[in-house]
Amino acid sequence: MARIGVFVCHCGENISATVDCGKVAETIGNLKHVAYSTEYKYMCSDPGQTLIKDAIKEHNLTGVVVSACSPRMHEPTFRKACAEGGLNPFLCEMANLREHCSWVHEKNELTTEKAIDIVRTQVEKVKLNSALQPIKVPVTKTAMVIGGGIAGIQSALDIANTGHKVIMIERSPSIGGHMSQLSETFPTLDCSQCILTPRMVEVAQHPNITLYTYAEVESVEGFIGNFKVKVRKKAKSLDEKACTGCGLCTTKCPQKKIPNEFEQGMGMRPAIYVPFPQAVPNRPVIDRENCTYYIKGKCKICEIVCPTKAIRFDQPDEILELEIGAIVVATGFDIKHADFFPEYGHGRYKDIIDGLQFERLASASGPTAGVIKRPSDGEIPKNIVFIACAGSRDPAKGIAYCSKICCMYTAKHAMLYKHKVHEGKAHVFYMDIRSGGKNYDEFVRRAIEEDHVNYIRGRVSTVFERDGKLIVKGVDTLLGAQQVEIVADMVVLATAGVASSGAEDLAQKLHVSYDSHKFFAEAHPKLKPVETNTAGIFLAGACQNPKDIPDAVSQASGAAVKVAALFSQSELTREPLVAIVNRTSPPTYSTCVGCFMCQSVCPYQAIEREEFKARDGKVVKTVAKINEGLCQGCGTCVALCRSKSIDLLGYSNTQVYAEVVALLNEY
Amino acid sequence: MSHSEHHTERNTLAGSVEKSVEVQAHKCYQCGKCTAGCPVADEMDLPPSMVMRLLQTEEPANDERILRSHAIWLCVTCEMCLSRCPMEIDIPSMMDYLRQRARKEKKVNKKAKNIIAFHKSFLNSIRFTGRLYELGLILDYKRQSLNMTQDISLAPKMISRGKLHLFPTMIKGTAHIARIFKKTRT
Amino acid sequence: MKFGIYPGCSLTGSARDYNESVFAIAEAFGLEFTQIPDWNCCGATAAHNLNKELSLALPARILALAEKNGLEEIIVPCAACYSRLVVTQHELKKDPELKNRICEVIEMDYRGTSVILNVIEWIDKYIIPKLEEKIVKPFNHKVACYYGCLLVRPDKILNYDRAEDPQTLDIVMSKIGAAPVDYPFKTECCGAGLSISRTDIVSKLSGKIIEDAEHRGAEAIIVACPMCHSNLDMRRPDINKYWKAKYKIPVIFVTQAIGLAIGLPAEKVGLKRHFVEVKIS
Amino acid sequence: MSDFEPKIVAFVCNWCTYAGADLTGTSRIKYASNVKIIRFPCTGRIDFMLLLKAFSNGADGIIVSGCHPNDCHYTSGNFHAKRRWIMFKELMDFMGIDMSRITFSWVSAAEGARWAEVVNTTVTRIRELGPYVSYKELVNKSVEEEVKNG
Ligand SMILES: Cc1cc2nc3c(=O)[nH]c(=O)nc-3n(C[C@H](O)[C@H](O)[C@H](O)COP(=O)(O)OP(=O)(O)OC[C@H]3O[C@@H](n4cnc5c(N)ncnc54)[C@H](O)[C@@H]3O)c2cc1C
Ligand SMILES: Cc1cc2nc3c(=O)[nH]c(=O)nc-3n(C[C@H](O)[C@H](O)[C@H](O)COP(=O)(O)OP(=O)(O)OC[C@H]3O[C@@H](n4cnc5c(N)ncnc54)[C@H](O)[C@@H]3O)c2cc1C
Ligand code: SF4
Ligand code: SF4
Ligand code: SF4
Ligand code: SF4
Ligand code: SF4
Ligand code: SF4
Ligand code: SF4
Ligand code: SF4
Repeated sequence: MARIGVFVCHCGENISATVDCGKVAETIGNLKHVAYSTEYKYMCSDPGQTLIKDAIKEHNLTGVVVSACSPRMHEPTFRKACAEGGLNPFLCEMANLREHCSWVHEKNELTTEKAIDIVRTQVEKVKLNSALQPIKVPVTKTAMVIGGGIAGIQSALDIANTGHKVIMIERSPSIGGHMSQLSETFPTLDCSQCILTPRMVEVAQHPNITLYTYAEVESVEGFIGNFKVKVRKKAKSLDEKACTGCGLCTTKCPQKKIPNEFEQGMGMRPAIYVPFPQAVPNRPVIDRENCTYYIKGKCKICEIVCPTKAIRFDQPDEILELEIGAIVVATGFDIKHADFFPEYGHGRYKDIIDGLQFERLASASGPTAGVIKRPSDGEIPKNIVFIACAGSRDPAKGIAYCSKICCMYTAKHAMLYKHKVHEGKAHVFYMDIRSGGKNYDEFVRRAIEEDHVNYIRGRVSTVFERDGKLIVKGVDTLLGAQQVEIVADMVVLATAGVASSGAEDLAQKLHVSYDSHKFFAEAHPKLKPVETNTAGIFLAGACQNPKDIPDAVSQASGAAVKVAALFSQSELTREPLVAIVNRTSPPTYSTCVGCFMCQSVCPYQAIEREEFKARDGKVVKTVAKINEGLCQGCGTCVALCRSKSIDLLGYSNTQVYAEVVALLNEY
Repeated sequence: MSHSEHHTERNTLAGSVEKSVEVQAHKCYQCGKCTAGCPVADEMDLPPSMVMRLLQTEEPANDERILRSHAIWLCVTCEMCLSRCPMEIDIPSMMDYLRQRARKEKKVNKKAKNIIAFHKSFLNSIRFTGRLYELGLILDYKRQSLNMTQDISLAPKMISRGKLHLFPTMIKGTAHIARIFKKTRT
Repeated sequence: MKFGIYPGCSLTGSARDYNESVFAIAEAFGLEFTQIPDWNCCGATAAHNLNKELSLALPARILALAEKNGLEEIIVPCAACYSRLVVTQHELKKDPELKNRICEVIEMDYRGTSVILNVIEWIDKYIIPKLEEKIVKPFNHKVACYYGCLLVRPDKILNYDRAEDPQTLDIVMSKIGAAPVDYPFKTECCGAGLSISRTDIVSKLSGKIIEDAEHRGAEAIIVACPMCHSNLDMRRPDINKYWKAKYKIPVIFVTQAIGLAIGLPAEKVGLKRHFVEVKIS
Repeated sequence: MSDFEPKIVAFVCNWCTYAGADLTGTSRIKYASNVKIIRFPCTGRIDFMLLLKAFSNGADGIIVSGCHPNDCHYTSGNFHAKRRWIMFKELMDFMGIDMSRITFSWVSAAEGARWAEVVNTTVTRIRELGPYVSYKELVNKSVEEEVKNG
């Protein structure tokens, strides 16, 4: 038999000025099951709370309705008070008499009537409330960072510095990401390698960080605080402990004609290689697809020359099974290559290059030692054209978004070119210059004002080759749409930044959302930019959308703080307002018919399959089961289930039906 | 509901272009790529991207400028602009519409006289015979354009190579063709 | 195999050479055509410049006649006519209401079922498979393949291989022994329908196309459109006058080149009708 | 009909519209007192049977309001929210519910004034429509059975 206590608050005069609180308390007091009803000036004050605690004991209350302000304001206060009074906190509800009644209506009969209805509704609801226990989940205090670009590096170091363990997974042989390929960086023009390399070394040497390169995530199961991750460590064909990194093998390998990825195809590398001189770890791997031994069965020169006998031709891939508490995704981005542009020659012309290729040409450690030479004949271009928005902001090519970084790096490229080739002419075709950011526009202005880069507002229609020159046909829209034809020696396309290859696949393994361009989706575009909609998985860097280094690093630190906050708890406590699928005795087990429609709508992948087996081990029924750790209590599954097998604690079917009935019917 | 649906029907050239050929002038972001690749842009008083910009203003005076322009008649419908426009704006269809509109409102640019004369002669030629009668076309065009000396040397050479018929070919369905012209109010 | 053919006006007049070569190679490969009975002009540029409905009705009549006569596959050698027919088919398919209106205008049923082939598609489908064995005199010349506008655009409707750098014509030419040059003017416009009313513009545009082909060492420009041909060939004196040049490069229809390669005499494929003398064979 | 005071139930989500209605209060914007709110975690929880239940218990009108599609607390995209909305409308139509009795709206936590506006326009509209009796009878006969039988 329910015994409900009702406490009507005046809120000074905030409520009582328009609502007749005395009448409310009195009317409610007459309802069946209401064991105690009273009014008070300030319920949230200490004496107010004491009133509740005492009443619970005195009247043996089984439920409490505080009729005061919005539950969004004081629900925690009164639930806590109830708990202190010896009542399960989830047996307390609030009726919102202030925001939803006294403050929005005139003083009259109707307003008091409405107040009574609001309280009655909560009384009917609370009668059906059940005592709930907060859900506790343990937390494995090891983070995994996927991707070792600058964002991953920053996140890993920040987490490791809070004293927690970090496992970093990088799929290429070295960490560093795109930043390691850059020459100098806007807006300060400091050398990319110089600021990045120390960080890379720090990762390798940090006692809290375990680095796995040449490794990829195979599968992810579990939930926040309790992920189980399988990682495939691809065989490097090398005993990393034995190898000293002397490099002899790489110089002796006869297979030397493999396009060098790090140099964006503008140089060659051997089959056993270290991607670049500052690589971390600085140990070679054998690229089995291109190694003569793996293709033809003979060679093994590297093994012969290796002074420490570190080569292991028969090394298998290794699968690691890891227990992880939180995951930071930092897999970065890629850019479209020049062959994406039919109207600009489909990658047929060697001297039409993309931005990363230009970075390599401008880099002191690049294939030309920092001298800007055009790929076809090594000549220094005297006339160079940069084309911004190449593929970006181009719905016809399937990319409607702005890639954000290219305006800045194009200005940088033009500037670097002018610094190196003083007599040269640099032209930039652009649509808008997007240079919001600290010292960014000043940077672009410098390119124009000091280095006299010729910015032309308009797109280029076509580029073709004639007599070893590139004919660029564009337009200057600021001259009344006048056609412009430039005979150039080299053309650099600021090609669109796109999701890194395999991003979609990884997102599916992680059960996190991604957008139509396969960039990872944040949980909220403004207020949860580093969270995903899966608890415990965070984003850092350009895997979310193209961004520059300062943005990638800020977000990486943000993600690290989220991980640290999670790891500051030994257990996670969650409100138990989650869905449950009913269970009945065998042979029905549940009214669930196993249609799993619910599974398809759950935004959090919280619905699992549970199998019931007969004695002989045969599966007799498969029904839905909610993973409490994952369920966020949205209730979508409840609304959807046709067999009414799921219910939402705190908002159960019987509760909300009771509310509807109470609201609409006379008493 | 998208915001654009809230707008009231527009009584502007951009509005009618959108209605009749589904070209949304406001999608154009003035990149100029159409003009950059247009083979006749340098002859035009209003290059295609400028036409788009003028449409966007929805100013009667600018609508007038478009309809009275020479450019809409110089466009050769090569479709280069459409095939390269990042926003997939169908300028050629729009040009067709603008030409028809300019004629209807009697705003045809004087310099386009010959171009229209040619198109008219062309249609006249098929209106009566069903097929193109090249000699007839040229004679008719010369009559309309008063451009008597042009191409004088061409005809004899064509005739000598068997490329110019001296008499028209009449198809059987000439009455049918005439009705088609009539029904389409040509 | 019986095809319909829609020659279009120019093939019976100014492009007789083209017509002769199409029929000559068809004969050599044992292919027969039936002309669409009582066909009319497609309306060309003039119709869609001046009257949209007319520009759809004229091609619709042609297609309806083909259907009525059971011609399921029709080849259209003229790229301009081809474009008008395909665009009409597309527009009427897209908009049933418009289709009804046009049917009313042409007083005929129209279903839109015909398969319309341009000359290259036709060559690809029926000539290429039997081509190799028939070649007696490989066309060993450097050529610039000029596609023009109407064969490739609107690319969304025509579904052409690569609108920016089409290859089909180049492939056909290499099959008969030619060496196509890298030619960025492939799909630039020659001035098309302005031939008579703005000869100056046509001379300018066509001149650029010719100049680049000569510059790249091509011995002939290969075309598949009578309009392109007449602008580049018949207009040559105007072009040379405009550019104060002496461009001599001949302009040859792809079908003529195939004819030569399989040993047909120059007269048979209409080469003697050109304005610019064709010295290669 | 002017003295007819309709009964209107509002099903709102906790994160956006409920908070928005709180803001109407803190901003002291006045509106008609006919509408009473029932709080849900998310509009996704709102089962269309609940709407039937409300109508069969005498509601003359219903407001369903939640977060703007992009801002749903529980999903990153507008995907679920939008789909839910569409599904709702279809089911209601199917059940023969007079759709003009239901207001679907998006009110965010920051749109206090908008909430007042949604309430007032709904009340005005339902007042004009008069009491909703036809469906109550129908529902009482047939659908109630189904609801009972689950
Ligand atoms: C041409 C060019 C010039 C630029 N110049 C500048 C500049 O001057 N200043 C500036 O601030 N920014 C510049 N940028 C932007 C800068 O490169 C990025 O901001 C930065 O690289 C983003 O870092 P990231 O770690 O997010 O991604 P990335 O650098 O892309 O790193 C991602 C890492 O994740 C790894 N990875 C990917 N997928 C997986 C997987 N499934 N599993 C494991 N590992 C994976 C990759 O191998 C890579 O190491 C430039 C960009 C370009 C293209
Ligand atoms: C017109 C306008 C429209 C905008 N629209 C958008 C939009 O649509 N979307 C968007 O994402 N962003 C928008 N923004 C940007 C957005 O307002 C800012 O990004 C955001 O407010 C920054 O938050 P903040 O906390 O850094 O700074 P603030 O919002 O400025 O907060 C700083 C706080 O610090 C307090 N404070 C200052 N000095 C002291 C001191 N010495 N001691 C103690 N307290 C101090 C201030 O009182 C203030 O409360 C808009 C900005 C403007 C101006
Ligand atoms: S409980 Fe709420 S309504 Fe009551 S006094 Fe406190 S703030 Fe005011
Ligand atoms: S594998 Fe051997 S040779 Fe190669 S770097 Fe290591 S130690 Fe040197
Ligand atoms: S075995 Fe392979 S990696 Fe080793 S030297 Fe030979 S080709 Fe190079
Ligand atoms: S950043 Fe600049 S160049 Fe890059 S897509 Fe945006 S506007 Fe274009
Ligand atoms: S709980 Fe309901 S929706 Fe989910 S599988 Fe079972 S019957 Fe289907
Ligand atoms: S309540 Fe929401 S989060 Fe929980 S299982 Fe159901 S749909 Fe998933
Ligand atoms: S190319 Fe398209 S978007 Fe660009 S100016 Fe022309 S019409 Fe506008
Ligand atoms: S279709 Fe007309 S506007 Fe477009 S590129 Fe060709 S000539 Fe220019």
